[in-house]
Amino acid sequence: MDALETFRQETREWLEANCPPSMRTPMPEEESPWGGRNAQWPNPDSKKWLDAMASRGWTAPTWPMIYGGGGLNKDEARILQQELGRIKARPALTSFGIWMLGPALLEYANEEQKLEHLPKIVRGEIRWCQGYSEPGAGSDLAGLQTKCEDKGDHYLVNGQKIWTSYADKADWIFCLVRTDTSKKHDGISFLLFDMASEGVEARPITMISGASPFCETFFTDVKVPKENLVGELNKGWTIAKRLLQHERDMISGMGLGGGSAGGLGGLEKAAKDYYGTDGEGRVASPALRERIAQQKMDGRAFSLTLARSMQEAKAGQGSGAASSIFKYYGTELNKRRYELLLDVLGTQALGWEGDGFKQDELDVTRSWLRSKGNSIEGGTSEVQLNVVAKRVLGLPD
Amino acid sequence: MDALETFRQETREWLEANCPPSMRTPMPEEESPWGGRNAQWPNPDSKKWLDAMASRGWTAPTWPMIYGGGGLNKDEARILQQELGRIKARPALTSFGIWMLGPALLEYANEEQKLEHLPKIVRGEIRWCQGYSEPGAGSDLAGLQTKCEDKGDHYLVNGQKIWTSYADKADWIFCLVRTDTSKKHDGISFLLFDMASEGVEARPITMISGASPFCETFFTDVKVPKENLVGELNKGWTIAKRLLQHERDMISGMGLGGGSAGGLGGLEKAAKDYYGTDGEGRVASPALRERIAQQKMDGRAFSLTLARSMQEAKAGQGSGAASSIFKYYGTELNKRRYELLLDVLGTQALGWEGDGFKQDELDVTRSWLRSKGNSIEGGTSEVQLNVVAKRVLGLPD
Amino acid sequence: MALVLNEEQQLLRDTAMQFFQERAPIAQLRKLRDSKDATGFDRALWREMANLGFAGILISEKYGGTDFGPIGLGVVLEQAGRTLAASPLVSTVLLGGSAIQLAGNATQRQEYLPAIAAGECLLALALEEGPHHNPTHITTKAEAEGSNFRISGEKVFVLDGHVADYLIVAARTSGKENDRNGITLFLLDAKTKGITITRSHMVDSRNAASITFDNVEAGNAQVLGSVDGGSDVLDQVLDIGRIGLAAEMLGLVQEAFDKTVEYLKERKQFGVPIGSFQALKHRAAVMFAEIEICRSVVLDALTALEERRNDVPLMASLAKARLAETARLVTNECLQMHGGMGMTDQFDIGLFMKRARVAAVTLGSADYHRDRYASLDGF
Amino acid sequence: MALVLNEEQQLLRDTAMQFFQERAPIAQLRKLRDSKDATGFDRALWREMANLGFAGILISEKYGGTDFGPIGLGVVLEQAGRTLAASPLVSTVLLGGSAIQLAGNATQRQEYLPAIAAGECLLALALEEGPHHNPTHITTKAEAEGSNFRISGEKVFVLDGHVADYLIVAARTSGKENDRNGITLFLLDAKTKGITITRSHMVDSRNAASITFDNVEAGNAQVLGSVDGGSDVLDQVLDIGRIGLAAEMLGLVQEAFDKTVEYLKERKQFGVPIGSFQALKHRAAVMFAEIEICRSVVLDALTALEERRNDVPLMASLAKARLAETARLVTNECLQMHGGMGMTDQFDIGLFMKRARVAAVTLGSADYHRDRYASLDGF
Repeated sequence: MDALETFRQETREWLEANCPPSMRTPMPEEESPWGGRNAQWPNPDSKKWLDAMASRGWTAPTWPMIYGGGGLNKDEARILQQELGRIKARPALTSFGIWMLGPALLEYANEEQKLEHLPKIVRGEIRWCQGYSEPGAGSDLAGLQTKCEDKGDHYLVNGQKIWTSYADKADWIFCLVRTDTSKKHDGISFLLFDMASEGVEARPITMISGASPFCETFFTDVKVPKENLVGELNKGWTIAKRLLQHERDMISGMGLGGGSAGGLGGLEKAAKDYYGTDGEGRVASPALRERIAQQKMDGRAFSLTLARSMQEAKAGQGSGAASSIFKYYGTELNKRRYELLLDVLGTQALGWEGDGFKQDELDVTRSWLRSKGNSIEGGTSEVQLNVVAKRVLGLPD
Repeated sequence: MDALETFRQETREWLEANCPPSMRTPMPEEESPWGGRNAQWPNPDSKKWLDAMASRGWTAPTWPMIYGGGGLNKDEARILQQELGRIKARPALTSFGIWMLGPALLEYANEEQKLEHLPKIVRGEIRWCQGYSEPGAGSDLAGLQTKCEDKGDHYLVNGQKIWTSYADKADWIFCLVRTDTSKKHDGISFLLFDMASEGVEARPITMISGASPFCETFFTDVKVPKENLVGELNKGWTIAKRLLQHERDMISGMGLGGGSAGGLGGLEKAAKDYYGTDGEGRVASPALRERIAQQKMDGRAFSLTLARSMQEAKAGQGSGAASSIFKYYGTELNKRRYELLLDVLGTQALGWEGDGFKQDELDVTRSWLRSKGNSIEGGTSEVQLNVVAKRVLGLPD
Repeated sequence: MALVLNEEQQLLRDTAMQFFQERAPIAQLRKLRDSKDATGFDRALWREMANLGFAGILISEKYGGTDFGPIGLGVVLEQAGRTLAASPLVSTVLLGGSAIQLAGNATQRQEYLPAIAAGECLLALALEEGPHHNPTHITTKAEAEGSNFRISGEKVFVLDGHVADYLIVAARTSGKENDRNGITLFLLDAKTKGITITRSHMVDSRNAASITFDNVEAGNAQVLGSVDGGSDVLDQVLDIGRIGLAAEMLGLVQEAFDKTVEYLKERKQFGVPIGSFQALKHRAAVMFAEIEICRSVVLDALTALEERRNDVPLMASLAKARLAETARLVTNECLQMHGGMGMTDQFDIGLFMKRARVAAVTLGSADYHRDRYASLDGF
Repeated sequence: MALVLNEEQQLLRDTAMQFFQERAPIAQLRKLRDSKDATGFDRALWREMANLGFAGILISEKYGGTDFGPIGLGVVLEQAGRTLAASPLVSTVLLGGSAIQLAGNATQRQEYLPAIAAGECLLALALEEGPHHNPTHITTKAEAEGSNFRISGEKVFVLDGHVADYLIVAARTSGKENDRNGITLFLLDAKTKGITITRSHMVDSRNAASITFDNVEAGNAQVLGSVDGGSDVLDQVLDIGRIGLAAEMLGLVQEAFDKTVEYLKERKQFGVPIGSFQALKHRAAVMFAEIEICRSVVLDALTALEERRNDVPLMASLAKARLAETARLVTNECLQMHGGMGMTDQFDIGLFMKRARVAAVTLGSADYHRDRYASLDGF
């Protein structure tokens, strides 16, 4: 048996022994394992599962072991994923630290910073949030104004962020601050600090969907130790851009749910249920049926384009230009899908709460409202089109 | 009997006596009475009819009699229209002189110019064309470069026009020329000259529809008498704008053919003929049926908007802002209508000539191609949207 | 054809504009929503509206109404749409009141119309039985029992159903599930035994209810119009409702658009107002064109009602379909143009989008009305 | 799933690209059109294409083909689409050749396939009987008479029908007008007595013909496939045709778009390149996205054919519908962006629009294929 097979065997056995049965069921949103100082564990198994995985560094399988990671190579990591999938295991940790900050620290931080922060991320001890957007600078992210002054033995931060996801629940923030007002992109630095610092206040924002995942976050004379600067002073934009690309890729994937309608089955199943069928089993509304066909075609076409892009990258072919449309196309597709679902469900998609609506129906309503943000967050559709026009098509300014 | 009734009575009798029977039938395009020095009269009645009408000045019913016009007041002119309509009389004269140049001369020309040109327009003796657009200046009409130099006793014109309608058949041209290169709008003058002048050449342009109504027109050292300047030197833009508004209004009306499909009946009749009907008499293709309904609704809505605008103007109500959308909306609507007709007729809308296609079908094909120009000529859709954004919505530059 | 308002109508518009902006601004809708108000609108405000004559606008003076007519009502609804004002205008005036006007006998008219005009009687039309508008799909049964009827069935999306004093119920007295004939309208006290009303909370923070009828007894006197002949009445009533909703939606899209144009002028990005970006300019200009088109359609549909033209059904479907599509376009575009701020509950634009979607499906979606338009137009 | 080309396919693409650009540029189409060429394409060029292996691309080496397979063919068609090259690729290779490959008996294969591969035999599929694609609506009758058949009826829009050496005719041997069963394919010499061929001049300057069959005699040997079983063959043949046309349209939209982007950079208005206007930039970027999406669809549809996947019909309808819509969008937008010049025959963009519309309706419009997609997908 080769080494990989051995690894698979051992992994399988370990998972069998350490993944609690309740962690092999679909995860309700309130049981998301965000970790952190004030973590809630409505299901105690979640904590057990996190600790077990973290003990092997498998919450961050490919990070070096010296930073608490699993130290797996690509093949091993793939096997771990497959084995986790096989038993339908829940993620052990939901974490901006793992997805976003960690990779940036690995690339740009100094050794002390890595040793300080990465292990705590792996173990879910510290929950991170991202301080990028500001009220005055939406699409113009680099126009940010949060001031960071060098006070000799510390930095002093003053300003305001917005759209800080879960800032009210996070322990630390990775934050873009302005350290030079005379330049735009070259006056931005990448700073880490404790959300418990004096002068930090996070106020949740109620969204049109009724949820409050984002905050306005205010910094008033927040003192930050100088060792918390990542990378060079005024070179934070480089790190920020890397993180942004990552965020965009995640959002683009939303268009892929071409046919899904939550618990209601695919679009076409929902249409049959809510509109009925004609004598030949077709959706009874021809207009709706045509739009569903269009939507499903577009969804299929988009996922084929994602696949093509990956194959091209692998084969070293193509310009990679196709990837520039993903964020735009994926999010617009997702928004159209929800509009279509509204048409399919009729008045049942327009409830807010209480009697008369199934949970699946209420979920559609809230998700429809949420979907409107897709083409704004992570770079608006307008910004994406600007980028395509300029960088891909070479159209002049 | 009041004066108007008397006028109606007399008009009716005069028309009865002077409108030849063949002039009361639908007019084939080749019999269009353009007049001019080289007029063709495939039907000699056309000439008789023109001469009769011109003798009373009724080719330009409201122009003063001193310039050869009919000298009718508004009410009389309306009655003349009604009586012409009653007997389905053809127009006696098809003329850019009547529609475009005449009104401009009446407003801006000096007495000698009016006496010289207007009577010849009324009698159809001189056929005019319009020299506005230039190859280098499409939407940016005022960027025109055709040079007009003051040579003491004459002007010298050099340059090139494009989209000159029927320049190859016209006797004279009314032309925008640059008389001051240091200013843009205030360096343009409005000049009249004979197309038979030395140095004038008109080359017909073949369009995608196969027709050649437009020319490229070249001016090489064309000498123009100084008395042919209309209005003040460098003030031609004022005259041009007035004429352009008139042109736009004519083009906007194209969207009104909401349901018509030439000789094929309305869109819905054509759809029934070319697609068949289902058991309940509906157009057999539900997708097409829905689009036809959409198109008919939009057509109805647009004509209601034209009507509202007129009523508002009459009542002194409203801002008149609605009229700013007419050119844009009407032409886009017309283009959509022809695309829809293509869908309705299938392969029968895609013939070019010869066997296998009815004339009505071939007309649809050519008209579809022609319709594409609607949103370009007389101010592109993009220019129209710019204007709405700026002037109506007050959005900043 | 009157596509402009006369002086009286202009006066009414100005009154209504001032009234809704001062007495029923969007803040009021938020208050009702956030306090989880049991009624879902402000009863005191409704009395004020009645005092201004809005409740009796379609009712003749003989019955205490103001008889301003459909155009007058449209003018009021447009202004109500601008501030998203919640009121029983649709349930009680457009639908309930019209049904009694059109089909009620002398006794019924005398009993209900003055009370409606005075703002003292709320009505609801219990029609729909599924998630999509379908006025001939009636399975709620009214079985004759001597000179009485026994009604059983279930209705959904009954606007203002939980606060109505009286319900107008469409029930089947003969024919099959989807037959146009055989539907009878009953006018029932909402407190009649066997009626169970459950309030639904809609995304636009307005009211609707699910109502079950369990062997509910109704006498001959409670039949509105003729037995089996309900569809003829319904058709007219629904068209009034559709055109009224279109007028409300016109106000809604106009206000959402106006707010957005202001935002485009104020909000700066990259150092300039975002309204200076040509792509946004063109999209704004396209919206402007669509709204102007819609305004003409609504005015003509109201005029058709007022002049009792025979193309009322066609114009009702045109208006409802056209406004639904434009409201979708405009609210989506406006939300996007507001960027992140538009996604917050703090900004009003989301409220416009929510109301737009509910109004769009009420009494028939754009799909429904395009199909109906084609059928009415014979193709 | 192969959404990238392998080395062999890349080589073929480069060969094809060079060939069409040098030997069959758009100027050649103009020449054929303006000279009112009787054939409608260049026979010498077709032989050159055959020499390069294009004519035998779907034919196995055993019969003299190159057997590059569907992806190879798609690669060639895309390049042909870029220069609007007129050739019998659709009529003879996609449709006729495939039909004989799929349904022909040993004798028929031996007789026709090598000739096709050599560019010496032209075929046409006589299928349509009305203005809209409808492969089961067959009224042309083939009545059995002993062991022979007598064919009567009329066909329209037969691609290359006026120059084909042989016609494949779909005729009804049993069943009713719209039955899927009962259709039989016959392979007839175009010069057979009773066949009258009238050339149609299409807007894209390519060929089609109307063909009448008046008591045309056909023997058993001329049946292609089984009697009454033509639809099974047709389905496969038509899907090959649809996917091939989608590949051609991909080249067409890509080229029209590329030309337009160049124009946007060159053409100046108000002192700046029109490509600097944001509204045009966004519209160009949207087109770019649509074209990238289309490219993936075409590649996957070709792959489905190549790998004989069972979702070929679904992918054929997806590809045909998607490309038709995108071609309409792109050619309309490109024409508008070219302004007045785009309206002249001198510029090529109008030619792209004309070809786009004909290709869009050939073997089924977007409407047809959306409907088919939904049916195939079970809703």
